Amino acid sequence: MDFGAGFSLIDIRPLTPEITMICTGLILLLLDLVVKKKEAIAVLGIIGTIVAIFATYRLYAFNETRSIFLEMFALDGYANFFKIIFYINVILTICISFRYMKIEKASIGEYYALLMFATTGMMIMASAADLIVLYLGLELMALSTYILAGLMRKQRKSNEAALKYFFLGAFSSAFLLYGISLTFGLTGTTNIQDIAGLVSSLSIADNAIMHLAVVFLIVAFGFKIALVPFHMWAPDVYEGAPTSITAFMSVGPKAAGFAVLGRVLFEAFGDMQIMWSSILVPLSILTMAVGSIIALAQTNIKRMLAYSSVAHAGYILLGIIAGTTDGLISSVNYLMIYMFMNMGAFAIVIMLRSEGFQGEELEDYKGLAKTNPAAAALMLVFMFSLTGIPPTAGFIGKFYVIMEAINAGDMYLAITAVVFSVISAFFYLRVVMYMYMNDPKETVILTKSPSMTFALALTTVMVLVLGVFPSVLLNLVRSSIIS
Amino acid sequence: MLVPLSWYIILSAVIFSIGVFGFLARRNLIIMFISIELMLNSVNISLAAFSHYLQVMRGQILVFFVITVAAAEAAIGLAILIAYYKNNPTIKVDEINLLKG
Amino acid sequence: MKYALIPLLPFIAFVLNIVFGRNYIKDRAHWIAVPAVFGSFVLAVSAFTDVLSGNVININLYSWITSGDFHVTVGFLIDQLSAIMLIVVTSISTLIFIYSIGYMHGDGGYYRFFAYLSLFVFSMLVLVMANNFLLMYFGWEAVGLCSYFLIGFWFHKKSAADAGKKAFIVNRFGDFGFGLGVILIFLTFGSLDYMQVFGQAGSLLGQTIDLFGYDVDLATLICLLLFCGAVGKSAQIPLHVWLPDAMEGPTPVSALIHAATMVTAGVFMVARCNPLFNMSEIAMNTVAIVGGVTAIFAATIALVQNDIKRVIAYSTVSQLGYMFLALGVGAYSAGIFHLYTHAYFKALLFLGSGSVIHALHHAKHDDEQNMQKMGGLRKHMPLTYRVFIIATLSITGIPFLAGFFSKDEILWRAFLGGELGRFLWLLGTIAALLTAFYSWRLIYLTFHGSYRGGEGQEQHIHESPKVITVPLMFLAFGAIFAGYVGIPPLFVEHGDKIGEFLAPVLGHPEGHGTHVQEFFVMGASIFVALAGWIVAYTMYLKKTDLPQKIGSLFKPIHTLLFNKYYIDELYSRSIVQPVLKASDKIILAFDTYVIEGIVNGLPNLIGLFSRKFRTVQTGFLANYGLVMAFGVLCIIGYMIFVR
Amino acid sequence: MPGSYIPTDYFPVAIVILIATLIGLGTLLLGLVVRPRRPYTQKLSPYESGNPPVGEPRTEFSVKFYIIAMLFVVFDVEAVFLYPWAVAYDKLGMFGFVEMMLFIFILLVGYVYVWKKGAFNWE
Repeated sequence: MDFGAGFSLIDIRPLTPEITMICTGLILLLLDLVVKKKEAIAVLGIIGTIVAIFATYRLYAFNETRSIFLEMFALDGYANFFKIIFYINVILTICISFRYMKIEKASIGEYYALLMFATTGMMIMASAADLIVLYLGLELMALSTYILAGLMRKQRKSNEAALKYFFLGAFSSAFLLYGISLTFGLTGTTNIQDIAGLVSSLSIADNAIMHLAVVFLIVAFGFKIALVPFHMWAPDVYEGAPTSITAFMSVGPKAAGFAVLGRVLFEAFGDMQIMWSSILVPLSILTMAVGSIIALAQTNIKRMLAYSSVAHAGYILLGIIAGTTDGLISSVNYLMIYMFMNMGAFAIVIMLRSEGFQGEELEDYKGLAKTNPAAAALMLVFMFSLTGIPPTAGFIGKFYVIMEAINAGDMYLAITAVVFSVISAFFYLRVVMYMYMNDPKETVILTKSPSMTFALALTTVMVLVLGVFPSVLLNLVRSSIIS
Repeated sequence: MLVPLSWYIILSAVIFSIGVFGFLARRNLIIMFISIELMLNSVNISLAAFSHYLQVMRGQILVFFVITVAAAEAAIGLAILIAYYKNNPTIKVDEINLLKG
Repeated sequence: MKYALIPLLPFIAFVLNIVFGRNYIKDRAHWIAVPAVFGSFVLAVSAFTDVLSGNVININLYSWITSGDFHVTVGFLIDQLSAIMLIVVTSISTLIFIYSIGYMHGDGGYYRFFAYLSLFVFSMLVLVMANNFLLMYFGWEAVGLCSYFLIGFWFHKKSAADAGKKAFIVNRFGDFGFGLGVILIFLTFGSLDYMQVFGQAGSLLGQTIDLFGYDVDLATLICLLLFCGAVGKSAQIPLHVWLPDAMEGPTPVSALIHAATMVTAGVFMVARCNPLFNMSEIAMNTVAIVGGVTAIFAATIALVQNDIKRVIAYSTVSQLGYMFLALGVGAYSAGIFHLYTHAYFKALLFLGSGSVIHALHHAKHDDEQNMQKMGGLRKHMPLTYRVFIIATLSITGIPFLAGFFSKDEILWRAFLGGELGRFLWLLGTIAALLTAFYSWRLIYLTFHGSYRGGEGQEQHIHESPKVITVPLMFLAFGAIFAGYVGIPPLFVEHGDKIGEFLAPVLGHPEGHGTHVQEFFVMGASIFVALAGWIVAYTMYLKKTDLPQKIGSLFKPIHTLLFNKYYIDELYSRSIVQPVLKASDKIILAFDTYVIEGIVNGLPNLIGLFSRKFRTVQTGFLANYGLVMAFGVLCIIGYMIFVR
Repeated sequence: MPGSYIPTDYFPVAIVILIATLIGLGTLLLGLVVRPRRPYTQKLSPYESGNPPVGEPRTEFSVKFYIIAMLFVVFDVEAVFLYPWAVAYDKLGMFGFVEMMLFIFILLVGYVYVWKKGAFNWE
């Protein structure tokens, strides 16, 4: 195997966004040693991300397909679209953590550096055209988020969250590796596109070992996107981790997990669609059920949102199960919308946290509309959107995935989704009811900052605009994926 | 002394299963951690065996990466354990359930 | 495409005011809102001229949702009907916005007021311009929401907050029906687009639907459901109770929303759906009867009310009744014509009363809306007095003012409408008599006689500032001349410009009568207008003790009318109280069983599972690993045994 | 040679390991056999430079050892990439060189970070 012929320095060009992010992370790490004002580091992190966005935008046409390093790393519309989700996710996370990390007394430069590294990991995952690269990206993301979850070293909850996340994460990545190893053993390659060709040319689509490999891969990705029964970490980790990280984790790794799930299942194992969708159907039903039902009994809003995030993974899965390009489009569309509404909801949760006030209990939301009408109104928008009430974006997201399930002939799946969607309304609207119909127990002082205002403005505007003009996003997704 | 591929794969599967069992059955975090390492290394065995059998380098490349990632994972895992241990004087997994429900 | 800006401009004003109002714009809110509505008005005029030159604009701006065969589009239809509505809405809005600068000056929620008002104008314009039922439904709900916000604008006042809630709840009944109607339309026609639905309206003939075992005529069902919405929104019997209470809102709101525009949405909607209503005789008759009965019913209540705004509110309900009467007898254009003239003179009445209230408020009057405590304001507020006279002449149907033409057209069309029509004509004419009486009563109590308010207030009463009076003059101009677009053919050949203009959308009314009949109808209405005037003049200016005597003579009737036929009490007793008010316990029960029931009760059932299931999440790492491994095993088992 | 995998190249290594083990064990066994055994209390006590022994012989290691060990593991294992790179250096050429410099640079940043954070300071 001749490496020399395959590589040249020009190959590095498509990697510019990732390199930018990594370099930003490294610079932040070093600056942390000398700079006292951590806000400066955060701002630099945002600037670095913007440079990376610019790189993604300018590099090639948005949906032009390129692959480098012996086709191990692909740059296409699919990857680019996911990268945009990750960029916005990390920027929003930084915006909502400014004041918060200070209150938690965890305002350290590493925090921002690790956010950069984790985002890079996700970007590599989205671009991975080879299972090796996929594994590396996944680990880069996972290792960074393990640390982020345990960032508040003095708090037992945070310790425990990191511990659980780490152990279960490592456990699941062993499954991923085993799946990769079996795939490699059967096909002799790790390249995702080549696997597809070999699966059909070697006619191993019905091979039991091949099925086992796919099962293991689904298990590992299912862990990242918190599919039941691989979701057990999610509630504990979401509750224990710093809230800004919970927000980050509830979107980034989930989206990255869907990115690789979509790419691997659609590209590598497209021929085995009947097999993997038959596995995903019960998983998706379970996920929606467990997420929506257990969320009802929660009293901690972070935990409730964790279960809600589990339930949403179930809805997003509907598009994947459909197995069509339109299905994939609807899932990706949902992910983008989900990011905005979820980040918005977490932003409000973070605003409630102030010196000496945890603000994580549902009870704390009682009478918020009287003490802080603006915040309550925004929370109402996000809760409506998470429930899926028009004209918010959440409705659009749900509408399309459910429509795709119907188009794919999974009528019962669509009905299940609607039923659990209605059930989920109970716990989302309970927050609204607490805010608007109860009297405040104590005056909640919100922790405001300009960056928080920006994050809230962006998420609210997007939730409403995408609810009214859904085709803008949908066309973007479509043009990205069909390329 | 011919060792067929299937032996390697069976060895790998057995070690992987031992790892899974260890992770599930043991109550000491360090042992659980070692079990995970066992699982990773079982994969390494199968990857190396496949790679040699198929005469494709990719498997071995992945082995390299797995080893390094496992090292990084070990470092982070230990760091998390130490941070945990500083606040909670136990590494018995049965005593860790502050977060539940 | 530029016409998309017509609703968009007020929307932009809303966004700017609501986002930046509190911290940056504050009391400069009108600098954003007024130019925005004025811009809409200019564009509306341009749209109108466009339509006048024969263009009908029907554009789909974009598809909101597209999935397979299922399309939901956002698009505008500007035809003759919506063009007239656009002119009415934007012109009145512009004037009222300007008026509000003066009226709301110094109010704590100044920016909020303009924000909501702009949002209302946006919603109303969407409702009017929509080219499909879903968008209209959106506008329909949105205007209701804005009205709710604006009625309860002074939310610290309990009566205002209650009135807001009442409007909201009463409208729920109507909107529920309307929503069902829209769904039924979609199920029947497979589309919500006006053009497609109305194009297939003919196919409704003879179709029936099985409803609880009865065969119900489909067209009748759809139309009655839609009409439910109109009854709620336009405050017709029996859902009229919210409108008088809605007067708790600021007066510009009463003028714009509860007189000129939103309440006429029901009329507009029925007119818009005329191809459907034409399919059902029963529905048409229902509309006509509800309208006619409301017209006379509300007028009788207005006779004895003392709150100046309530009198005008009941007058509005009554005039809306006229409009429905017209629609019901198939004279759609007459209904719209009256809608159009009514908007001017009724807005004028409200704003005039606002001017009076404003003046009294500044004079520290403690009961600033009670007419019994007014009197003699003529000399202090000559301009307001004059515009009031104009509006009153117009509403009572004195010849050659706006109200005369439109009301006469309605009564004439009713007269031609068979036996039912004759009956309705009689109701309408009697209502006209009552209208004349209570309108002049209002004038005499307020502006004539001597001041009956508190000591030392009178010298503080001054004419309102220019920013208030100038819009009044514009409206007065409208109240005089707006009717000249619909001169009866009796006077001028082809004088009924508006009817001809609207004919492509609304069709020509049926029925022809002789000139003699027409003169008779006209003469009758002029006669009752003058009669009502003279009676009021005698009772309230010449023999001021007469009302007292009559009141005590017909005490039961007076009490009945004064208490608005006890409708509120009836509802309260029969519907609200048994459920809500029987005791505090039931409120508590309502909270626990209805509200909590929706939010907690059913969830409690699921919550039971939930609490059971959540114990699976033990918090122990080993169990989590076990669940994961078990999951993997299950999937593998499923692969082996099931597939 | 499909079907089987015999790492013949590593036979010398195996032989070396075998011989080394045998020699180590052999000498120990030899000593055990030939040396005289006359134990008494003082002789059995642990040798602490002639002073009487203090405290438990088994003490917990400071957590600092773990930190150093962790850092060692991380930096040590990265050598795994240096070796194949060195072997294939001729083929990879400039590209490989730049890549490796980048790799080492990233490691260096980590090193500087750890150093400045004081992880190497014993106190």
